Amino acid sequence: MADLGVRLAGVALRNPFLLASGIWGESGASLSGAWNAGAGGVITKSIGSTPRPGYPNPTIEVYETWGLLNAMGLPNPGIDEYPREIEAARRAGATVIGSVFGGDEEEFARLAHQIEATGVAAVELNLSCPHAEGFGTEVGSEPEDVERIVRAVVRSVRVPVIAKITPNAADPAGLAEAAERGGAAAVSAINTLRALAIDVTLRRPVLAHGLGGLSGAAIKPVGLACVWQIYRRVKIPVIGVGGIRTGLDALEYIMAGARALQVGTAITFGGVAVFGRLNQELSDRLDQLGIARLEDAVGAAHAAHL
Amino acid sequence: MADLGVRLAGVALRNPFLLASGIWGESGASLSGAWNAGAGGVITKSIGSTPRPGYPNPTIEVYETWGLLNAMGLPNPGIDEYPREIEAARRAGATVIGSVFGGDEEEFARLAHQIEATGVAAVELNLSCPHAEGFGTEVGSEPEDVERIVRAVVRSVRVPVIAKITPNAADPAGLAEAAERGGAAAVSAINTLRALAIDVTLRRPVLAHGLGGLSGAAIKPVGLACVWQIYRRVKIPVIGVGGIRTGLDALEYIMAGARALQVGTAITFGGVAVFGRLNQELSDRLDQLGIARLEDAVGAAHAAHL
Amino acid sequence: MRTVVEVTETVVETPSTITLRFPYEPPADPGQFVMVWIPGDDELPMSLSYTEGGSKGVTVKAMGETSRRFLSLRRGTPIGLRGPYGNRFDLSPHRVLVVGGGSGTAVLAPAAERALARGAFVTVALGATRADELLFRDRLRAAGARVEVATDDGSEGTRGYVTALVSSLLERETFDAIWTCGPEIMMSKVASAASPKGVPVFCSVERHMKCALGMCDACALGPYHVCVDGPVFRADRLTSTEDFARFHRDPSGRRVPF
Amino acid sequence: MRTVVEVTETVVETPSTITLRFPYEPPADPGQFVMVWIPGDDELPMSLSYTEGGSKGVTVKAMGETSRRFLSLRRGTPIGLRGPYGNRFDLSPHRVLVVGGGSGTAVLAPAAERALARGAFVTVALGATRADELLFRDRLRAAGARVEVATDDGSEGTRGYVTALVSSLLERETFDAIWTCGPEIMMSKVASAASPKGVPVFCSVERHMKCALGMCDACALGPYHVCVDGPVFRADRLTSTEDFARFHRDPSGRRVPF
Ligand SMILES: Cc1cc2nc3c(=O)[nH]c(=O)nc-3n(C[C@H](O)[C@H](O)[C@H](O)COP(=O)(O)OP(=O)(O)OC[C@H]3O[C@@H](n4cnc5c(N)ncnc54)[C@H](O)[C@@H]3O)c2cc1C
Ligand SMILES: Cc1cc2nc3c(=O)[nH]c(=O)nc-3n(C[C@H](O)[C@H](O)[C@H](O)COP(=O)(O)OP(=O)(O)OC[C@H]3O[C@@H](n4cnc5c(N)ncnc54)[C@H](O)[C@@H]3O)c2cc1C
Ligand SMILES: Cc1cc2nc3c(=O)[nH]c(=O)nc-3n(C[C@H](O)[C@H](O)[C@H](O)COP(=O)(O)O)c2cc1C
Ligand SMILES: Cc1cc2nc3c(=O)[nH]c(=O)nc-3n(C[C@H](O)[C@H](O)[C@H](O)COP(=O)(O)O)c2cc1C
Ligand code: FES
Ligand code: FES
Repeated sequence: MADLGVRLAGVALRNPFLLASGIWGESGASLSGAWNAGAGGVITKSIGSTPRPGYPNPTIEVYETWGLLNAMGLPNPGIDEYPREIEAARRAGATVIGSVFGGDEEEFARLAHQIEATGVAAVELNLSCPHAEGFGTEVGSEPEDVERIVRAVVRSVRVPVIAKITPNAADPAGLAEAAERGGAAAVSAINTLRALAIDVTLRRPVLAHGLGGLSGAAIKPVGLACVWQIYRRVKIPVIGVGGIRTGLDALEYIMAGARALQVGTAITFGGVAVFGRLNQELSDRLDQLGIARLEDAVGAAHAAHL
Repeated sequence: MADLGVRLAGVALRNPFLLASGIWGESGASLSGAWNAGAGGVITKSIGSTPRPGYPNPTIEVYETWGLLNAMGLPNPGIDEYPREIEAARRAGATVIGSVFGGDEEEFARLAHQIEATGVAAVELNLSCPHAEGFGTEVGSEPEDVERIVRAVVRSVRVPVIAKITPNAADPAGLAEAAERGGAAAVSAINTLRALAIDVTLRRPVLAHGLGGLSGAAIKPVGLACVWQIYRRVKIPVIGVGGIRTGLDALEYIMAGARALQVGTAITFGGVAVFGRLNQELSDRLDQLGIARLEDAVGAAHAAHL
Repeated sequence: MRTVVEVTETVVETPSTITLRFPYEPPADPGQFVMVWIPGDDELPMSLSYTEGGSKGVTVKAMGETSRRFLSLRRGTPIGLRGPYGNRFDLSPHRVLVVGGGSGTAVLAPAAERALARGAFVTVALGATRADELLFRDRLRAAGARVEVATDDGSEGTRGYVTALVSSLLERETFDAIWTCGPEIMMSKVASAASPKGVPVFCSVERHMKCALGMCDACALGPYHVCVDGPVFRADRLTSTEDFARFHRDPSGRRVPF
Repeated sequence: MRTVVEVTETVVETPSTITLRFPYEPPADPGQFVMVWIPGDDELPMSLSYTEGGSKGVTVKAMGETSRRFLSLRRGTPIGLRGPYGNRFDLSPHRVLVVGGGSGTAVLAPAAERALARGAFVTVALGATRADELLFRDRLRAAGARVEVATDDGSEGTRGYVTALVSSLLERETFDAIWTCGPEIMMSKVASAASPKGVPVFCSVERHMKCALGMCDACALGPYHVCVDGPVFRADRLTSTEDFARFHRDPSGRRVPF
C-alpha cells in the first residue's frame, strides 16, 4: 500500500486530505468527527475578532451533484469563544490548522497570535472569501495587500502560515508569489468562485446575500489550473482545494503540484465518510501506477510539459 | 405567446439566443444552420489577421454533461479568407455578428473595419480568450487596455461594438465600465474560465496546450454573477453567456440583467436543435409568469435587491 | 433545488399558531422537515405537520421575528421549499405514548395518525400554557388517539406540566415507545421518567439550521448534525452529550445555555 | 472522458500500414471511429478496423508526421482513446459491393465481416498502388468475401484504378448497396458509376477533426459535420455539396482544394 503521509511546511500529515475551512468546522465535536473519519488534518471555520451570525438564510443552493453555491457570511463565534472547540479537537488527537479572517494586517496578526495559543499546527489566512464585505477577496485581491498581511502574521506567530488564495483574480499565481515574499510557508488554492443564483418565479437572487461562492466538482478544473500555475511560480508547497471528491481528483491535484489537499463540498454529498474512501482510492491509484510514496507524485505532470 | 424579440444596441433580434463565438462558426454553412435552427443571430468564430491552425489535439475535454474544457487556440482562416463564410450566412438571411481578436488596438481596429465590410450587424471583440498567448485575456485584463482597444475600434467602424469580457479578473464589472467608457454599445459576459485537466496515467495535462477554458453548465453561476454585477455598473446592454442550456437558464440571465444571450456548449450536448427548444422553453416560462414581452424581464431580479 | 409554491390554505390553530398548506410532491415521512423560505425574509426549518400525498403542511408558532411573519401569510403567497430532510419516526411500536409540548405537537401529529392507521394504540399527553394553546387535540382525537391534557394554568386537563402527566401514565400503563417533541427540558424529563421503566424515548430536537445538508455545522449537537442525523434521536444518544437540554448554538456557532 | 490503454499487439499490414490492437470496452459498430491520442504528439480520428468485443483495433497508414509516428508504436505503449463516435454502415443489404482504396479498407473490413456473418453476399474491390500495399485482402477472403484486386502498377489483379474494376463489376452484376472508403476522387467516381444503375453508395469520408462532438466546426463538409452526421454518408448527400471531392478545410478552417 502506497505511503500517503506528507510533510507540509514542517508539519507531518498522516495523509494529504485536510478538512476544508467552513465545513464541519464550528464545533470541536465535528472537527474530531472529521479526524476520526480519516482526515489527515482539520482546518477550522474561519474565525474573526467578534461573534458573527453570518447572513440570513437562504445561505446555500445546490446544483445536482456538481456544484454548491453558498453565502454563509463567515458566521463564527469569535476568537474568544472558539478555543474550546479547538481544544476538543486536539483532545481527540487531531492535527488542527486554525483559519482566521480579518479586515487588515493588524487584525490578522492578532487573531493568528491568539489562535496559535490553542496549539494549532499552522494558521491559514482566509484572503479569499468572495462574499464577505470588508474581508476575504476584498483584502486579498492585490499582491501588495497579500504580502503585507502575510508578513504581519508571520512576525506574530511561530507556526507555519498558510495563505489561502482567491481564484477571482486575473493572476492568482501572482498572489501566491506575494504570499511567498511575505513569508508564507504554504499557499492554499482555491477558495470559491464568485457566483449567483436567480429564482425566476420570485424575480430575485436565491441567496439572502445575493452573491455567493461556487464550490464542488464544477470548480475542480479551475482549481487545477490555479495550482498548476502557482506551482510553477513559487517554491513553497501548494495545498490543492476545489471539487475533490475521488482519489482520482486528488491525484490530479497532486500531479498538478499540490502537496496536500482540502475537501469541503464532497462532505455535503457523502458525509465525512468521504475521507476514508479518499484515502483508499488514492492509495489504490498510486499502487496501480506503481508510485510508492505520494510525495513522489507531487508536480509529476509538469515534467512532460516544460 | 410571449414576444421574444429584443433590440440590442440598435440591432433588432428576432429572439435573444445568439450562437456564441467559436461554436459552429468556421463555415458559412454552419452559421446558416444555426440560424435556420432558430438562433436570433450568429456570432462568427473569432477572426484574426492571418490563418491560424490553432493548437494540436487534444483540444477538448468533457466533464459528464456539466462542463467542457477547450484550448482550440483560436484557429481561424484569417480575415482575408473569412468573408466568404459570412456572405454565405447572410445569403441565408442570418443576422451575423463578426467576432475578431487582435494583439493591440491597431490590429483590432483594422480587423473590425475589414469585417464590417462584409455587412455584419455588429462587431464583437474577443478580449477574453483565456488560453491564447498575446491575445484574449492577455490584452483584456486591465481596464485601461480594454478602454483603449474599444475606443480605437469604435473610431474605425459604424456598426455597434460589443466587448466580450473575461471572468478571470478580480472585477469583471470594472472591465465592462472601461468598455463603456471606450464607447462600446454592449458587453458580453462571460468567456470561459481558465482551467486545466490532468491525466494521471500519463502524468501530463490532457490538452496539448495545457491550460484551457471551462464552459458549460458549471460556469452558469459565475456568468450570472458577472452579468448581475455589470448590470449594476453600466448603462449599455449586457449579453449573457455561459452555461445556458434551458429556457430557465435563459430567464435567469435575463432577470440578472442580460438583454440578449449566447449559447455555445449546449450545442455540444444537443446540436443546434437547442435553439428551437430554447425559444419554446423561454416563451413557455414567460407565459407561465405572465410576462408578455421578454424585454420587460430584463434586470427584473434587481428590483427586490437594492 | 428549491421549489416555489403558493400557500393554498391557512388554518389558525391557536392564537399563536398557524398551519400553512401547500402543494409539494416529494414524498415525506412523519419526523421529517422542510426548509421554508419566506422570500425577502429568512428560511427556517419546519417539521411537516401534514406528510401525506401532494398537499403538505407546516404548523408554525410565533416565536421571533420570522416565525411571527408566518402568521401573516395568506392564501396565494409564494414560499420556497426544499426537502424533506432528516430522519423519521420508527412507526412499528404498538403501544405508543406521544408527548407534545407547544408547537412540538406539529411533528408528532402525522406520526400518531400513521401509527393509528396501522392499528397501533396511541396515547397522547398534550401540554400547553393554557387551553386555547393546545395544538391538534381535536385532530388527534379524531384520528383515534386517547388524548390527555395538561395546562400550566389548569384551564383544561391537569394543572401543571405535561411531564407530571407522563409520569403518572408511566406508573399506570406500559408502552413500547415514547415519541416526544417540545422544549428540551421537557424532553429530558420525559427521558428521565421513562428510563427506569426501560421504555425507549425518541425525541425530535431543534437546532439553528442553515444548510440542512450536514455540512455547515450550524446544527451541531454533540457529535451529531441534527439536520441529517436527526431530528429524531433516541434519548440515550442525546443524554450522553454535554449539550442536550443544556446548550444550543446561536447563529454564530456560539454555545449558549438554554 | 478519455481512457488510457496500452497497445497489446501491433501488426504490420503493409510497408506503410500498421494495425494497433488494444483493450477498449465501449461497444462500437462498423463505420465508427475513435480519437486516438499519442501523448505528447497529437490526437487523430481513426476508424475502428476491429469493432467486436473488448479487443478493438485501428489500422493506420503513414501519411504525415503523426500518422508516421503510429508505425513506431510498440506493445505496451500507452495511448488515449475516446469514442466511438459517428454513425455506422447500414448492414441490412444482401448483395454488397465494398470498394476500398488504400487505408480506406480499414473501416470497410469490419463492416464486410459483420455483413458476411449475417449471411450477406459480399464482393470486395480492393485498390492499392502495388500488391504489397493491398490492405486486408486475406482477412476479407478468410471471412468469405469475394475479393477482386486492382493495383496501379499491375503487380496484382487488374492494372489501373479500382474504379475501373467497379465499373466492370457493375456492368456484370447487381448489388443492393455499395460501401466505399478511400480518396474522395475515387469515391466520387464510384458514385458516378453507380448512379445510373440506381445502386445506393455509402461513402465514409474524412475531414480534419478536433472535437469530434459536432461543435468546433473543424470537420464541416457542406452543411454537415463529418464527426456526428458522418463519417458515413449516402453519396447523393455529398455530391450535392460544393465540397465533396473538391475542397476540404485545413486546421485553420481555410477551404483548400484537394
Ligand atoms: C428540525 C426543526 C423542525 C422545526 N419544526 C418547527 C415546527 O414544526 N413549528 C415551529 O413553530 N417551529 C419549528 N422549528 C423551529 C423554527 O425553525 C424556528 O426556530 C422558530 O420558528 C423560531 O424562529 P424565529 O426566527 O421566529 O425566532 P428568532 O426570534 O429569530 O429566534 C428564536 C429562536 O429561533 C432560532 N432560530 C432562528 N432561525 C433558525 C433557524 N434557521 N433554524 C433553527 N432555529 C432558528 C434562534 O436560534 C432562536 O433560538 C423547527 C426547528 C427545527 C430545527
Ligand atoms: C473519421 C476519420 C477516420 C479516419 N480513419 C483512418 C484510418 O482508419 N486509418 C488511417 O490511416 N487514417 C484515418 N484517417 C485519417 C487520419 O485521421 C489522418 O488524417 C491521417 O492519418 C494523416 O494524419 P497526419 O497527422 O499524419 O498527417 P499530416 O501530414 O499532419 O496531414 C496530412 C493530412 O492529414 C490531415 N489531418 C491531420 N490531423 C488531422 C485530424 N485531426 N483529423 C483529420 N485529418 C487530419 C491533414 O489535414 C492533412 O490533410 C481518418 C480520418 C477521419 C476523419
Ligand atoms: C459552506 C461553505 C463555507 C465555507 N467557509 C469557508 C471559510 O470560512 N473559510 C475559508 O477559507 N473557506 C471557506 N469555504 C471554502 C472552502 O474551504 C473551499 O475552499 C471551497 O469550498 C472549495 O473546496 P470544495 O469544492 O472541496 O468545497 C467554504 C465553503 C463552503 C462550501
Ligand atoms: C470550443 C470553444 C471555442 C470557443 N471559441 C471562442 C472564440 O473563438 N471567441 C470567443 O470570443 N469565445 C470563444 N469561446 C467562448 C464561448 O463563446 C462562450 O463565451 C463560452 O463557451 C461560454 O458559453 P457556453 O457555456 O454556452 O459555451 C469558445 C468556447 C468553446 C467551448
Ligand atoms: S444545518 Fe448545516 S449542518 Fe445541519
Ligand atoms: S470535429 Fe469538431 S465539429 Fe466535427
